[in-house]
Amino acid sequence: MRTELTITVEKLDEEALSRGRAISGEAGAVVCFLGTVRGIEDARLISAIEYEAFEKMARHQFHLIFDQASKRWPLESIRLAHRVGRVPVGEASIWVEVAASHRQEAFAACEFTISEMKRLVPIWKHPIFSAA
Amino acid sequence: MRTELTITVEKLDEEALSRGRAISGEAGAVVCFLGTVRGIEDARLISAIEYEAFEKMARHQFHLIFDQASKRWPLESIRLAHRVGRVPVGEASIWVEVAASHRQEAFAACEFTISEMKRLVPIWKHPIFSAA
Amino acid sequence: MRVRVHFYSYFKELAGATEISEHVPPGSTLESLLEVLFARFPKLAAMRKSMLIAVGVEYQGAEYILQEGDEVSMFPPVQGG
Amino acid sequence: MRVRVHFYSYFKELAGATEISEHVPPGSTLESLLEVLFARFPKLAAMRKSMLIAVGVEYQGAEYILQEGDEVSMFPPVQGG
Repeated sequence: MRTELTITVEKLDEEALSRGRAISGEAGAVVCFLGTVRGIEDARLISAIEYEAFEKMARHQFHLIFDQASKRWPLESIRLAHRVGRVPVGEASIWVEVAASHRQEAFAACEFTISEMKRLVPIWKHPIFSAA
Repeated sequence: MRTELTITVEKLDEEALSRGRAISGEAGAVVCFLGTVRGIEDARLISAIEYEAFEKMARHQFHLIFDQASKRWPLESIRLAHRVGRVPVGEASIWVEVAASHRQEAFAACEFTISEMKRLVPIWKHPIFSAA
Repeated sequence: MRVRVHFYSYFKELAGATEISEHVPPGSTLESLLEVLFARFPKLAAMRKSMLIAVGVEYQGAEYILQEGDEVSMFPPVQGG
Repeated sequence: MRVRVHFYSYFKELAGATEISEHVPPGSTLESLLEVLFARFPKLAAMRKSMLIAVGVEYQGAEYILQEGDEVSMFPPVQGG
Protein backbone atom coordinates (compact mmCIF):
# COMPACT_ATOMS: atom_id res chain seq x y z
CA MET A 1 0.00 0.00 0.00
CA ARG A 2 1.24 3.45 -0.91
CA THR A 3 1.11 6.21 1.72
CA GLU A 4 1.79 9.90 1.55
CA LEU A 5 1.78 12.23 4.55
CA THR A 6 2.08 16.00 4.50
CA ILE A 7 2.09 18.22 7.59
CA THR A 8 2.48 21.79 6.46
CA VAL A 9 1.88 25.41 7.37
CA GLU A 10 1.01 26.09 3.71
CA LYS A 11 -2.56 26.32 2.43
CA LEU A 12 -3.75 22.88 1.30
CA ASP A 13 -4.02 22.79 -2.48
CA GLU A 14 -6.84 20.32 -3.06
CA GLU A 15 -6.40 20.31 -6.84
CA ALA A 16 -2.69 19.60 -6.64
CA LEU A 17 -3.31 16.85 -4.08
CA SER A 18 -5.95 15.25 -6.31
CA ARG A 19 -3.65 15.46 -9.30
CA GLY A 20 -0.97 13.63 -7.30
CA ARG A 21 -3.11 10.51 -7.29
CA ALA A 22 -1.63 7.55 -9.15
CA ILE A 23 -4.01 4.61 -9.09
CA SER A 24 -3.86 1.36 -10.98
CA GLY A 25 -6.61 -0.13 -13.11
CA GLU A 26 -7.49 -2.21 -10.04
CA ALA A 27 -8.53 0.68 -7.82
CA GLY A 28 -12.19 1.27 -8.60
CA ALA A 29 -12.99 3.48 -5.61
CA VAL A 30 -11.52 6.69 -4.27
CA VAL A 31 -12.95 8.34 -1.14
CA CYS A 32 -11.79 11.83 -0.19
CA PHE A 33 -12.45 13.81 2.94
CA LEU A 34 -11.88 17.52 3.22
CA GLY A 35 -12.30 19.22 6.59
CA THR A 36 -12.56 23.00 6.68
CA VAL A 37 -12.54 25.43 9.59
CA ARG A 38 -16.11 26.39 10.57
CA GLY A 39 -17.03 29.94 11.56
CA ILE A 40 -18.38 28.95 14.97
CA GLU A 41 -16.62 27.15 17.81
CA ASP A 42 -18.36 26.56 21.15
CA ALA A 43 -21.16 28.94 20.07
CA ARG A 44 -18.72 31.82 19.51
CA LEU A 45 -17.66 33.39 16.21
CA ILE A 46 -14.09 32.67 15.30
CA SER A 47 -11.84 33.97 12.54
CA ALA A 48 -9.35 31.11 12.46
CA ILE A 49 -8.01 28.09 14.29
CA GLU A 50 -4.38 27.84 15.25
CA TYR A 51 -3.29 24.20 14.96
CA GLU A 52 -0.39 23.11 17.16
CA ALA A 53 1.36 19.81 16.41
CA PHE A 54 3.98 17.68 18.14
CA GLU A 55 5.10 16.91 14.63
CA LYS A 56 7.57 14.07 15.11
CA MET A 57 5.10 12.06 17.17
CA ALA A 58 2.21 13.08 14.87
CA ARG A 59 4.06 11.61 11.86
CA HIS A 60 4.78 8.39 13.73
CA GLN A 61 1.18 8.02 14.92
CA PHE A 62 -0.21 8.73 11.45
CA HIS A 63 1.98 5.95 10.03
CA LEU A 64 0.82 3.53 12.76
CA ILE A 65 -2.78 4.33 11.77
CA PHE A 66 -2.00 3.78 8.07
CA ASP A 67 -0.44 0.40 8.98
CA GLN A 68 -3.53 -0.58 10.99
CA ALA A 69 -5.81 0.42 8.11
CA SER A 70 -3.78 -1.59 5.62
CA LYS A 71 -4.01 -4.65 7.87
CA ARG A 72 -7.77 -4.34 8.17
CA TRP A 73 -8.65 -3.65 4.53
CA PRO A 74 -7.04 -4.29 1.11
CA LEU A 75 -6.14 -0.74 0.09
CA GLU A 76 -4.20 0.73 -2.77
CA SER A 77 -3.22 3.99 -1.06
CA ILE A 78 -3.84 6.40 1.80
CA ARG A 79 -2.77 10.00 1.36
CA LEU A 80 -3.23 12.59 4.06
CA ALA A 81 -2.38 16.27 4.42
CA HIS A 82 -2.84 18.22 7.66
CA ARG A 83 -2.30 21.95 7.82
CA VAL A 84 -0.83 23.42 11.01
CA GLY A 85 -0.40 27.00 12.20
CA ARG A 86 -3.18 29.52 11.62
CA VAL A 87 -5.98 28.27 9.36
CA PRO A 88 -8.62 30.94 8.53
CA VAL A 89 -12.35 30.13 8.58
CA GLY A 90 -13.43 28.45 5.34
CA GLU A 91 -9.98 27.05 4.57
CA ALA A 92 -9.09 23.36 4.77
CA SER A 93 -7.26 21.95 7.76
CA ILE A 94 -7.28 18.33 6.61
CA TRP A 95 -7.50 16.29 3.42
CA VAL A 96 -7.58 12.48 3.37
CA GLU A 97 -7.83 10.23 0.33
CA VAL A 98 -8.18 6.44 0.30
CA ALA A 99 -8.09 4.36 -2.89
CA ALA A 100 -9.19 0.72 -2.97
CA SER A 101 -10.79 -1.80 -5.27
CA HIS A 102 -14.18 -1.49 -3.63
CA ARG A 103 -16.06 1.43 -2.16
CA GLN A 104 -16.95 -0.18 1.18
CA GLU A 105 -13.26 -0.61 2.01
CA ALA A 106 -12.36 2.89 0.85
CA PHE A 107 -15.14 4.44 2.98
CA ALA A 108 -14.35 2.33 6.03
CA ALA A 109 -10.61 3.04 5.88
CA CYS A 110 -11.12 6.78 5.36
CA GLU A 111 -13.46 7.05 8.37
CA PHE A 112 -11.15 4.85 10.44
CA THR A 113 -8.13 7.03 9.59
CA ILE A 114 -9.94 10.19 10.66
CA SER A 115 -11.38 8.80 13.87
CA GLU A 116 -8.06 7.24 14.89
CA MET A 117 -6.34 10.55 14.15
CA LYS A 118 -8.77 12.30 16.49
CA ARG A 119 -7.89 9.79 19.18
CA LEU A 120 -4.13 9.42 18.74
CA VAL A 121 -2.36 12.10 16.69
CA PRO A 122 -0.92 14.91 18.86
CA ILE A 123 -2.42 17.98 17.22
CA TRP A 124 -4.42 20.60 19.14
CA LYS A 125 -6.78 23.41 18.16
CA HIS A 126 -6.65 26.94 19.49
CA PRO A 127 -9.58 29.03 18.24
CA ILE A 128 -8.93 32.67 17.40
CA PHE A 129 -12.11 34.49 18.37
CA SER A 130 -13.44 37.32 16.23
CA ALA A 131 -13.34 40.85 17.62
CA ALA A 132 -16.87 41.55 18.98
CA MET B 1 -30.07 21.72 0.75
CA ARG B 2 -28.46 22.34 -2.61
CA THR B 3 -28.38 19.52 -5.16
CA GLU B 4 -26.69 19.20 -8.53
CA LEU B 5 -27.15 16.24 -10.87
CA THR B 6 -25.27 15.60 -14.09
CA ILE B 7 -25.83 12.60 -16.36
CA THR B 8 -23.50 12.93 -19.29
CA VAL B 9 -21.70 11.05 -22.06
CA GLU B 10 -18.72 13.38 -21.57
CA LYS B 11 -15.65 12.44 -19.56
CA LEU B 12 -16.11 13.48 -15.91
CA ASP B 13 -13.86 16.42 -15.11
CA GLU B 14 -13.09 15.92 -11.41
CA GLU B 15 -11.24 19.24 -11.08
CA ALA B 16 -14.05 21.24 -12.65
CA LEU B 17 -16.58 19.45 -10.46
CA SER B 18 -14.54 20.18 -7.31
CA ARG B 19 -14.18 23.80 -8.33
CA GLY B 20 -17.97 24.03 -8.67
CA ARG B 21 -18.32 23.57 -4.92
CA ALA B 22 -19.82 26.55 -3.10
CA ILE B 23 -19.95 25.86 0.62
CA SER B 24 -20.71 28.21 3.45
CA GLY B 25 -18.59 28.79 6.55
CA GLU B 26 -20.92 26.30 8.26
CA ALA B 27 -19.95 23.29 6.18
CA GLY B 28 -16.93 21.81 7.87
CA ALA B 29 -16.89 18.45 6.10
CA VAL B 30 -16.84 17.44 2.46
CA VAL B 31 -16.82 13.77 1.46
CA CYS B 32 -16.20 12.83 -2.18
CA PHE B 33 -16.48 9.49 -3.88
CA LEU B 34 -15.01 8.74 -7.27
CA GLY B 35 -15.73 5.41 -8.92
CA THR B 36 -13.60 4.32 -11.84
CA VAL B 37 -13.94 1.43 -14.27
CA ARG B 38 -11.74 -1.49 -13.20
CA GLY B 39 -9.82 -3.60 -15.71
CA ILE B 40 -11.45 -6.88 -14.67
CA GLU B 41 -15.13 -7.80 -14.63
CA ASP B 42 -16.25 -11.33 -13.65
CA ALA B 43 -12.62 -12.49 -13.86
CA ARG B 44 -12.29 -11.38 -17.48
CA LEU B 45 -10.21 -8.50 -18.86
CA ILE B 46 -12.33 -5.66 -20.16
CA SER B 47 -11.46 -2.51 -22.08
CA ALA B 48 -14.52 -0.45 -21.14
CA ILE B 49 -18.02 -0.52 -19.70
CA GLU B 50 -20.96 0.74 -21.69
CA TYR B 51 -23.44 2.37 -19.28
CA GLU B 52 -27.07 2.42 -20.37
CA ALA B 53 -29.51 4.72 -18.57
CA PHE B 54 -33.28 5.22 -18.58
CA GLU B 55 -32.40 8.84 -18.05
CA LYS B 56 -35.73 10.44 -17.21
CA MET B 57 -36.44 7.88 -14.50
CA ALA B 58 -32.79 7.93 -13.35
CA ARG B 59 -33.01 11.70 -12.75
CA HIS B 60 -36.24 11.29 -10.80
CA GLN B 61 -34.89 8.45 -8.68
CA PHE B 62 -31.67 10.35 -7.93
CA HIS B 63 -33.74 13.30 -6.68
CA LEU B 64 -35.85 11.01 -4.49
CA ILE B 65 -32.62 9.68 -2.96
CA PHE B 66 -31.30 13.22 -2.38
CA ASP B 67 -34.62 14.08 -0.66
CA GLN B 68 -34.36 11.01 1.56
CA ALA B 69 -30.77 11.86 2.48
CA SER B 70 -31.71 15.45 3.36
CA LYS B 71 -34.50 14.17 5.63
CA ARG B 72 -32.12 11.84 7.46
CA TRP B 73 -29.16 14.17 7.94
CA PRO B 74 -28.59 17.93 8.06
CA LEU B 75 -26.69 18.46 4.80
CA GLU B 76 -25.46 21.49 2.94
CA SER B 77 -25.28 19.93 -0.52
CA ILE B 78 -25.22 16.74 -2.55
CA ARG B 79 -23.69 16.88 -6.01
CA LEU B 80 -23.52 13.85 -8.26
CA ALA B 81 -22.30 13.19 -11.79
CA HIS B 82 -22.78 9.86 -13.59
CA ARG B 83 -21.21 9.20 -16.95
CA VAL B 84 -23.14 7.08 -19.45
CA GLY B 85 -22.16 5.56 -22.79
CA ARG B 86 -18.76 3.95 -23.18
CA VAL B 87 -16.38 4.54 -20.25
CA PRO B 88 -12.83 3.17 -20.81
CA VAL B 89 -10.96 1.30 -18.05
CA GLY B 90 -9.36 3.72 -15.58
CA GLU B 91 -11.82 6.53 -16.26
CA ALA B 92 -14.48 7.67 -13.81
CA SER B 93 -18.07 6.55 -14.14
CA ILE B 94 -19.36 8.29 -11.02
CA TRP B 95 -18.52 11.21 -8.76
CA VAL B 96 -20.48 12.07 -5.61
CA GLU B 97 -19.82 14.90 -3.19
CA VAL B 98 -21.63 15.59 0.10
CA ALA B 99 -21.03 18.69 2.22
CA ALA B 100 -22.25 18.97 5.80
CA SER B 101 -21.32 20.55 9.10
CA HIS B 102 -19.96 17.31 10.51
CA ARG B 103 -18.03 14.45 8.97
CA GLN B 104 -20.24 11.61 10.28
CA GLU B 105 -23.23 13.03 8.41
CA ALA B 106 -21.26 13.69 5.24
CA PHE B 107 -19.89 10.11 5.23
CA ALA B 108 -23.26 8.53 6.04
CA ALA B 109 -25.10 10.53 3.39
CA CYS B 110 -22.48 9.83 0.73
CA GLU B 111 -22.57 6.06 1.36
CA PHE B 112 -26.38 6.12 1.53
CA THR B 113 -26.60 7.94 -1.81
CA ILE B 114 -24.37 5.39 -3.51
CA SER B 115 -26.03 2.32 -2.05
CA GLU B 116 -29.53 3.64 -2.81
CA MET B 117 -28.39 4.43 -6.35
CA LYS B 118 -27.27 0.82 -6.75
CA ARG B 119 -30.71 -0.32 -5.63
CA LEU B 120 -32.98 2.17 -7.40
CA VAL B 121 -31.49 4.19 -10.24
CA PRO B 122 -32.11 2.61 -13.68
CA ILE B 123 -28.60 2.42 -15.08
CA TRP B 124 -27.04 -0.80 -16.40
CA LYS B 125 -23.49 -1.93 -17.17
CA HIS B 126 -22.42 -3.73 -20.33
CA PRO B 127 -18.76 -4.77 -20.18
CA ILE B 128 -16.74 -4.55 -23.38
CA PHE B 129 -14.33 -7.49 -23.22
CA SER B 130 -10.78 -7.10 -24.45
CA ALA B 131 -9.76 -8.98 -27.58
CA ALA B 132 -7.98 -12.17 -26.41
CA MET C 1 -56.99 0.75 -23.75
CA ARG C 2 -53.40 1.12 -24.89
CA VAL C 3 -50.20 1.09 -22.85
CA ARG C 4 -46.61 1.17 -24.09
CA VAL C 5 -44.05 -1.23 -22.66
CA HIS C 6 -40.32 -0.38 -22.77
CA PHE C 7 -37.49 -2.85 -22.21
CA TYR C 8 -34.02 -1.97 -20.92
CA SER C 9 -30.66 -3.68 -20.73
CA TYR C 10 -30.71 -7.34 -21.77
CA PHE C 11 -34.51 -7.42 -21.52
CA LYS C 12 -34.43 -5.84 -25.00
CA GLU C 13 -32.79 -8.99 -26.34
CA LEU C 14 -35.11 -11.26 -24.36
CA ALA C 15 -38.17 -9.48 -25.77
CA GLY C 16 -36.61 -8.88 -29.18
CA ALA C 17 -37.79 -5.26 -29.01
CA THR C 18 -37.02 -1.98 -27.21
CA GLU C 19 -40.70 -1.18 -26.87
CA ILE C 20 -44.11 -2.53 -27.78
CA SER C 21 -47.67 -1.28 -27.64
CA GLU C 22 -50.20 -3.43 -25.85
CA HIS C 23 -53.98 -3.47 -25.66
CA VAL C 24 -55.45 -4.25 -22.21
CA PRO C 25 -59.01 -4.12 -20.80
CA PRO C 26 -59.77 -1.06 -18.62
CA GLY C 27 -59.03 -1.71 -14.95
CA SER C 28 -56.25 -4.18 -15.76
CA THR C 29 -53.45 -4.52 -13.25
CA LEU C 30 -49.75 -4.66 -14.01
CA GLU C 31 -49.97 -8.33 -13.02
CA SER C 32 -52.46 -9.13 -15.79
CA LEU C 33 -50.30 -7.27 -18.32
CA LEU C 34 -47.29 -9.29 -17.18
CA GLU C 35 -49.17 -12.57 -17.70
CA VAL C 36 -49.89 -11.56 -21.30
CA LEU C 37 -46.26 -10.54 -21.88
CA PHE C 38 -44.80 -13.65 -20.23
CA ALA C 39 -46.97 -15.85 -22.48
CA ARG C 40 -45.68 -13.99 -25.52
CA PHE C 41 -42.02 -13.70 -24.39
CA PRO C 42 -41.12 -16.90 -22.51
CA LYS C 43 -37.50 -15.70 -22.07
CA LEU C 44 -38.81 -12.72 -20.11
CA ALA C 45 -40.98 -15.01 -17.99
CA ALA C 46 -37.82 -16.81 -16.88
CA MET C 47 -36.56 -13.53 -15.39
CA ARG C 48 -39.69 -12.67 -13.42
CA LYS C 49 -37.97 -13.12 -10.06
CA SER C 50 -35.29 -10.56 -10.87
CA MET C 51 -37.34 -8.00 -12.71
CA LEU C 52 -38.09 -4.39 -11.83
CA ILE C 53 -41.17 -2.64 -13.15
CA ALA C 54 -41.89 1.07 -13.38
CA VAL C 55 -44.81 3.10 -14.66
CA GLY C 56 -43.57 6.47 -15.85
CA VAL C 57 -40.63 7.23 -13.53
CA GLU C 58 -41.92 5.42 -10.42
CA TYR C 59 -41.53 1.80 -9.37
CA GLN C 60 -44.86 -0.06 -9.15
CA GLY C 61 -45.98 -3.40 -7.83
CA ALA C 62 -48.10 -6.06 -9.56
CA GLU C 63 -51.30 -4.66 -8.01
CA TYR C 64 -50.98 -1.30 -9.82
CA ILE C 65 -54.05 -0.50 -11.96
CA LEU C 66 -53.06 0.59 -15.44
CA GLN C 67 -54.27 3.89 -16.88
CA GLU C 68 -54.73 4.81 -20.54
CA GLY C 69 -51.44 6.00 -21.98
CA ASP C 70 -49.25 4.54 -19.19
CA GLU C 71 -45.61 4.01 -20.08
CA VAL C 72 -44.52 0.74 -18.47
CA SER C 73 -40.81 -0.10 -18.20
CA MET C 74 -39.39 -3.55 -17.47
CA PHE C 75 -35.75 -4.11 -16.64
CA PRO C 76 -33.27 -6.27 -14.72
CA PRO C 77 -31.66 -5.18 -11.39
CA VAL C 78 -29.93 -1.84 -11.77
CA GLN C 79 -26.15 -1.39 -11.66
CA GLY C 80 -25.33 2.30 -11.45
CA GLY C 81 -21.97 3.53 -10.24
CA MET D 1 19.19 10.19 36.10
CA ARG D 2 17.81 12.94 33.92
CA VAL D 3 14.65 13.01 31.79
CA ARG D 4 13.16 15.91 29.88
CA VAL D 5 9.45 16.67 30.12
CA HIS D 6 7.67 18.55 27.32
CA PHE D 7 4.26 20.17 27.63
CA TYR D 8 1.86 20.80 24.76
CA SER D 9 -1.29 22.85 24.19
CA TYR D 10 -2.63 24.48 27.36
CA PHE D 11 -0.47 22.24 29.52
CA LYS D 12 2.30 24.75 28.72
CA GLU D 13 0.32 27.44 30.54
CA LEU D 14 -0.59 25.09 33.40
CA ALA D 15 3.07 24.21 33.93
CA GLY D 16 4.34 27.70 33.07
CA ALA D 17 6.94 26.09 30.78
CA THR D 18 7.24 24.31 27.43
CA GLU D 19 9.78 21.87 28.81
CA ILE D 20 11.66 21.09 31.98
CA SER D 21 14.49 18.79 32.99
CA GLU D 22 13.90 16.44 35.89
CA HIS D 23 16.13 14.29 38.07
CA VAL D 24 14.68 10.87 39.01
CA PRO D 25 16.16 7.79 40.72
CA PRO D 26 17.10 4.92 38.36
CA GLY D 27 14.17 2.48 37.89
CA SER D 28 11.55 5.17 38.42
CA THR D 29 8.21 4.70 36.70
CA LEU D 30 6.26 7.36 34.82
CA GLU D 31 3.86 7.27 37.77
CA SER D 32 6.52 8.35 40.25
CA LEU D 33 7.62 11.14 37.90
CA LEU D 34 3.99 12.29 37.64
CA GLU D 35 3.67 12.45 41.44
CA VAL D 36 6.68 14.76 41.60
CA LEU D 37 5.32 16.95 38.80
CA PHE D 38 1.81 17.09 40.24
CA ALA D 39 3.21 18.25 43.58
CA ARG D 40 5.14 20.99 41.83
CA PHE D 41 2.38 21.98 39.33
CA PRO D 42 -0.99 21.64 41.10
CA LYS D 43 -2.83 22.96 38.00
CA LEU D 44 -1.48 19.99 36.05
CA ALA D 45 -2.57 17.61 38.82
CA ALA D 46 -6.15 18.82 38.32
CA MET D 47 -5.99 17.55 34.70
CA ARG D 48 -4.68 14.08 35.51
CA LYS D 49 -7.87 12.35 34.34
CA SER D 50 -7.69 13.88 30.87
CA MET D 51 -3.98 13.71 30.25
CA LEU D 52 -2.05 11.77 27.63
CA ILE D 53 1.57 10.80 28.14
CA ALA D 54 4.15 9.77 25.60
CA VAL D 55 7.79 8.78 25.81
CA GLY D 56 9.51 9.64 22.56
CA VAL D 57 6.81 9.16 19.92
CA GLU D 58 4.89 6.34 21.66
CA TYR D 59 2.09 6.52 24.20
CA GLN D 60 3.01 4.98 27.57
CA GLY D 61 1.13 4.08 30.71
CA ALA D 62 1.98 4.93 34.34
CA GLU D 63 3.86 1.62 34.78
CA TYR D 64 6.50 2.53 32.16
CA ILE D 65 10.04 2.44 33.60
CA LEU D 66 11.99 5.55 32.69
CA GLN D 67 15.36 5.34 30.94
CA GLU D 68 18.21 7.84 31.02
CA GLY D 69 17.58 10.52 28.38
CA ASP D 70 13.87 9.76 27.89
CA GLU D 71 11.83 12.56 26.38
CA VAL D 72 8.46 12.57 28.15
CA SER D 73 5.52 14.51 26.69
CA MET D 74 2.37 15.47 28.55
CA PHE D 75 -0.66 16.87 26.79
CA PRO D 76 -4.45 17.12 26.85
CA PRO D 77 -6.71 15.03 24.56
CA VAL D 78 -5.76 15.53 20.92
CA GLN D 79 -7.93 17.36 18.40
CA GLY D 80 -6.56 16.84 14.90
CA GLY D 81 -8.68 17.35 11.82
